[in-house]
Amino acid sequence: MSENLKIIEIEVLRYHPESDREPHLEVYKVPFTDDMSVLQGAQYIKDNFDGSLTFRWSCRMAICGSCGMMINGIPKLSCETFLRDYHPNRIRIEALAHFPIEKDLVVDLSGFIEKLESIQPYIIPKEPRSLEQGEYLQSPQQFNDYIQFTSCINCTLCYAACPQFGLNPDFIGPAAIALLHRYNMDSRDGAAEERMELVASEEGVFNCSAVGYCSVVCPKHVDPANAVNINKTNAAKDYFLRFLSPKGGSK
Amino acid sequence: MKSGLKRSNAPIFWGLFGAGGMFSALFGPMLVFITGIAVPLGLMLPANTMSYAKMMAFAQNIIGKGFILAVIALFLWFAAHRIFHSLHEIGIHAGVGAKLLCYGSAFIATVISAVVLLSLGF
Amino acid sequence: MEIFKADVVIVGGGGAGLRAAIAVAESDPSLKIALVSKVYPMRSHTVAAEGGAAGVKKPTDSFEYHFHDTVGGGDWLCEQDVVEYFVRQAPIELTQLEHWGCPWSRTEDGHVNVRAFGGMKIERTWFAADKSGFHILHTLFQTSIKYPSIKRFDEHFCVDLVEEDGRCQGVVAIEMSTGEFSLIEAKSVIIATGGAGRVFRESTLGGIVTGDGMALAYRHGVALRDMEFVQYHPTCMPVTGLLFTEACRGEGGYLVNKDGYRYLQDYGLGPLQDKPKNKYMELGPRDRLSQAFFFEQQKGRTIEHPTLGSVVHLDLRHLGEAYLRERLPLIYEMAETFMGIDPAKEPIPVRPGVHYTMGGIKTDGQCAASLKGLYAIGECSSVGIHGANRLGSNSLTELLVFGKVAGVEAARNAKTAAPGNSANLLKQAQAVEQRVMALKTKSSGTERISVIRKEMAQTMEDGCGIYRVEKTMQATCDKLAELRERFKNINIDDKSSVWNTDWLTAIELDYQLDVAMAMAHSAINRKESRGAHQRLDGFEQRDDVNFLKHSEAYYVAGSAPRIALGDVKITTSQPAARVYGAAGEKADQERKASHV
Amino acid sequence: MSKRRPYVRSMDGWWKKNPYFIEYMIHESTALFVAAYAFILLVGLVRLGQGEAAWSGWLDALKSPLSLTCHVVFLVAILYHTYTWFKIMPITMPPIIVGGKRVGPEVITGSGLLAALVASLVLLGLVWRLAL
Ligand SMILES: Cc1cc2nc3c(=O)[nH]c(=O)nc-3n(C[C@H](O)[C@H](O)[C@H](O)COP(=O)(O)OP(=O)(O)OC[C@H]3O[C@@H](n4cnc5c(N)ncnc54)[C@H](O)[C@@H]3O)c2cc1C
Ligand code: SF4
Ligand code: F3S
Ligand code: FES
Repeated sequence: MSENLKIIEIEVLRYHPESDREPHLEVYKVPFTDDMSVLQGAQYIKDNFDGSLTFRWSCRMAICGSCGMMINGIPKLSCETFLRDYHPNRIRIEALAHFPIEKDLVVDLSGFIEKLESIQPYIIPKEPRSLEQGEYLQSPQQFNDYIQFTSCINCTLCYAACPQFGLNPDFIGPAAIALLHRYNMDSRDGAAEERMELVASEEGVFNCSAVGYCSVVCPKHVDPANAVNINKTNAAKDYFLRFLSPKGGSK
Repeated sequence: MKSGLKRSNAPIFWGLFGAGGMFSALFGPMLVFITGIAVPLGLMLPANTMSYAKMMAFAQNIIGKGFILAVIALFLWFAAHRIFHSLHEIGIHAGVGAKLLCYGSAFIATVISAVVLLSLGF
Repeated sequence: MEIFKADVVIVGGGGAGLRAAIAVAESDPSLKIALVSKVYPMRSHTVAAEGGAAGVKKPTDSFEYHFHDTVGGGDWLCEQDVVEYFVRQAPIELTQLEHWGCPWSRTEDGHVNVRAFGGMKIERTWFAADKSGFHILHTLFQTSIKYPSIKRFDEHFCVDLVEEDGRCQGVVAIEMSTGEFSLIEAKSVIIATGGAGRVFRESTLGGIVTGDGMALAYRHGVALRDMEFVQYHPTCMPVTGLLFTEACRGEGGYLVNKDGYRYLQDYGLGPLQDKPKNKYMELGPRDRLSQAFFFEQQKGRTIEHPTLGSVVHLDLRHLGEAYLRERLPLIYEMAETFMGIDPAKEPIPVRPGVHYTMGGIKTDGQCAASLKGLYAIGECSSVGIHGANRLGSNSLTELLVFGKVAGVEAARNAKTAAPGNSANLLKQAQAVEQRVMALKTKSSGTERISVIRKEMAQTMEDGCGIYRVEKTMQATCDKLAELRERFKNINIDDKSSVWNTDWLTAIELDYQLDVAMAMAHSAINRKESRGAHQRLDGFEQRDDVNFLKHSEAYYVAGSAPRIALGDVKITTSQPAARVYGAAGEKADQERKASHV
Repeated sequence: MSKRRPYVRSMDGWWKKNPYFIEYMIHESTALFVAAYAFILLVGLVRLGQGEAAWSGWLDALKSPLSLTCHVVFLVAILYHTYTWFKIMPITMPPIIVGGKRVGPEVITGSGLLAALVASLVLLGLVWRLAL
């Protein structure tokens, strides 16, 4: 560690439901080194100034998806955002937008989790296979069809980025639809039709107006906007096919 | 899977929106240039480009009818859909009213265009 | 207090806990399962595992090879019958995961691919790029959603077990969003709370890896086994301790000192190899590589970095950007974002960091602990496959193989065992609530949690590092005793109920101190060098006469743990010299010759 | 009794809070100009149906400075619509694989813009031919 520590001002949106009527900002002066992340800045505050500052974190390596915050108004993973990039200006951290604030930087994710659960995020085999038969084979192309959509870490930055979710919390939203698409595109899965009911529902893809910011903020290059919009086309096809053939399209 | 999901009827509007968006992106600028700038100013194009005779001929031709209807109706369906969404986005939740106003106008315009085009004969 | 009646409760939603939950659900859909986790399951630290999971795959490989690699890698402190079962089940479980959708990396012809890993004779590490743990965890979590009998208690913090007539009958947990307590009754309790490496300084481990489950079982009289064996991973990011996976070396990375010299050839891992060769050079086992770093540092041959301290270089440049982006995308990004280094152009500074706790809650081969109805799996457990040193990629497989075993066993037990007396259990739970609440409401001392935590980490690093001597280990034991006292005088800034992480951190610290004591006392008691436990004070050799034994630490309230020695199960592999590189190959041939 | 009291923030003025959203609103608002233009054409069509005099009146109105100004504005706005429409296109389309590699977003946007250029020239050419 170098001797001459620099100081950065961190402005934190604080909210304690038991004592605050509404959120308010507080400023802390935090000494930092160039390798310190915004998360470490928050930890510094908790360790040294106020143990009641509340936020989620774990892995510190941008993979567990816990530490998302609004950093100067942009949803980011605080563990891979560095204080040095903001110094000497003040940095403001707030709970992820569009979610209810539970306390300080912690938001209520229960709605998001319900959405994840609702999309049937598991393989419903097209052809059953026993363990003795070994693995399913997947060509490089079949693999490429879905692999991008498997890399979502459920950080919900895309929800904090999507105004349509902010306006309508029932919207299934980018990450959950990306995961749904991941299973639909997997050659081992055969349940795309079952999942269509949700895709095409009022909570489904047509809430999206192609703002596209979800994909801009996604730290894992999942491109959820793409998943959502491809499924609009799929849902529209399904909608019209319904009229053409009794079998085509779901219910 | 949640039960009691209601199927969205957005595909109809979304389809028209998409078609109109694409149509206006491809042809919009040039159309504006021709009808709103070049012809009135007599730039580039022959002076009689939009004369009554030529336009009647165009509007009586089946392809011409189709093109005119597509331009007016699709442009309006596209715009109606976006405007309706934008109203919602800036916090005007007029709900059914806004919906009726936006899509209703597009619908009426479509009907008027169709009626006029039909009345012009073939 | 909320009361929930389950048949099986699982504490921990990492790879091990989720696999167990699915196993219970599949073995009997009528059983009610409660899955308790202090973070949303997909945030569990399994998510951070990069390299992959071991299981025999190639036709040139065999269960015997995997067995010998594991037992030798563990310096013969493994339960060999358990290892035998483990290696046979490994490929089945990994295939099962494929059927559930895990995107294992594949060969051109569509089969699952395997890569080389340290201490493994044949390539047998199944991998999903360098996000293997991430994909395993998300696959398991998503698959678990299919089973309606699994009721999750996400962001619920488990604070104690309840027992009756010598049987474990449930757990007490705090709902983090409200601060309220619940009692979850169950006939079988599975602990799957992961490792305890956070008792050390910044390491490869996430903030949640605090040894909670170990401490819970320990306080209920269950032994913590082999706690002195703490794995240092040789290639960690300096300061933060973040991991650069062993796969970096499996894919062909070099380790070089300040002279650009591949120093591992001086430590019994040579001769030099150009291409990665199993069990040679960079593909030696982790303990050996971390130890080599220590000696390089002693000899002044490490690179002294102004801000990062002593480091060596992990050189990936010769692999080329395209290959690195395909095989090690996460590593590439991490080097770029966290260190501002382009690994295709510059070598990466690395040093050893704490990575894995080999020891844990002692169980038999069926994952049952000594307390009836209690099971333990995953990194918090010691089922006996890692011995004195875990081989990389064995532990992800362990989660699956023993997660399933524990699930099946817990289900079986739940169907036969009688439920506890609810009134009695509630009384216990209320006592737990009072005790845990008092920690918060009565706290008004002068000690800061963060200060005690830092001192604990520092003393563990000093006394229980890569090399150990009696004097510093004793100092660590004394320091931990002092911290235990000082802990009584902590202050918790936050006295509120909703999402009180200040309070939860204090509870974790309490657990950590217990676990740290078990580690330090087990270490000082082991007067030999074996695997990850290396001494420099006259006990440099392995001593099979006195110490081919497991250490077992027993909790003693208010004082140091009692350390006992337990037998090691040997079936077919007699302890031999643990050699790698050319010497290892020679030993292998001799062993084969003596078998025919 | 739970002490939770989740705080829901207002969405008011969300679109002013981030340059990305401001741009989004601007490109969404091009729809107003498309609508206005289509409305003018609709009036023209109705006038056409009413006979030659009505039609000429409409044509004359197009020559007014107000109309010309409006059309210049429409032109700019609709050009911007064209640009953003194709800019968004990559996220709305399934991946296109050519020669084993995924076609990049710039290529898709570029092709779209090229298509618009071609369409415009073809339209101009056709109008020219019809007018002769
Ligand atoms: C960076 C890194 C890379 C690794 N790479 C590899 C590799 O390539 N191959 C390999 O085989 N192994 C690897 N490992 C090791 C392996 O990943 C871990 O040993 C394994 O994932 C542990 O899994 P687990 O299920 O036991 O625990 P975890 O995944 O840590 O899960 C613990 C769970 O317990 C819960 N929990 C803990 N305490 C409580 C409490 N008090 N109340 C309620 N819930 C609680 C947590 O919420 C969490 O859900 C790696 C480890 C690290 C750190
Ligand atoms: S899609 Fe991207 S931004 Fe959204 S949750 Fe997943 S990783 Fe995060
Ligand atoms: S930001 Fe939202 S509106 Fe659609 S493209 Fe992304 S989901
Ligand atoms: S702490 Fe895990 S993603 Fe940031």
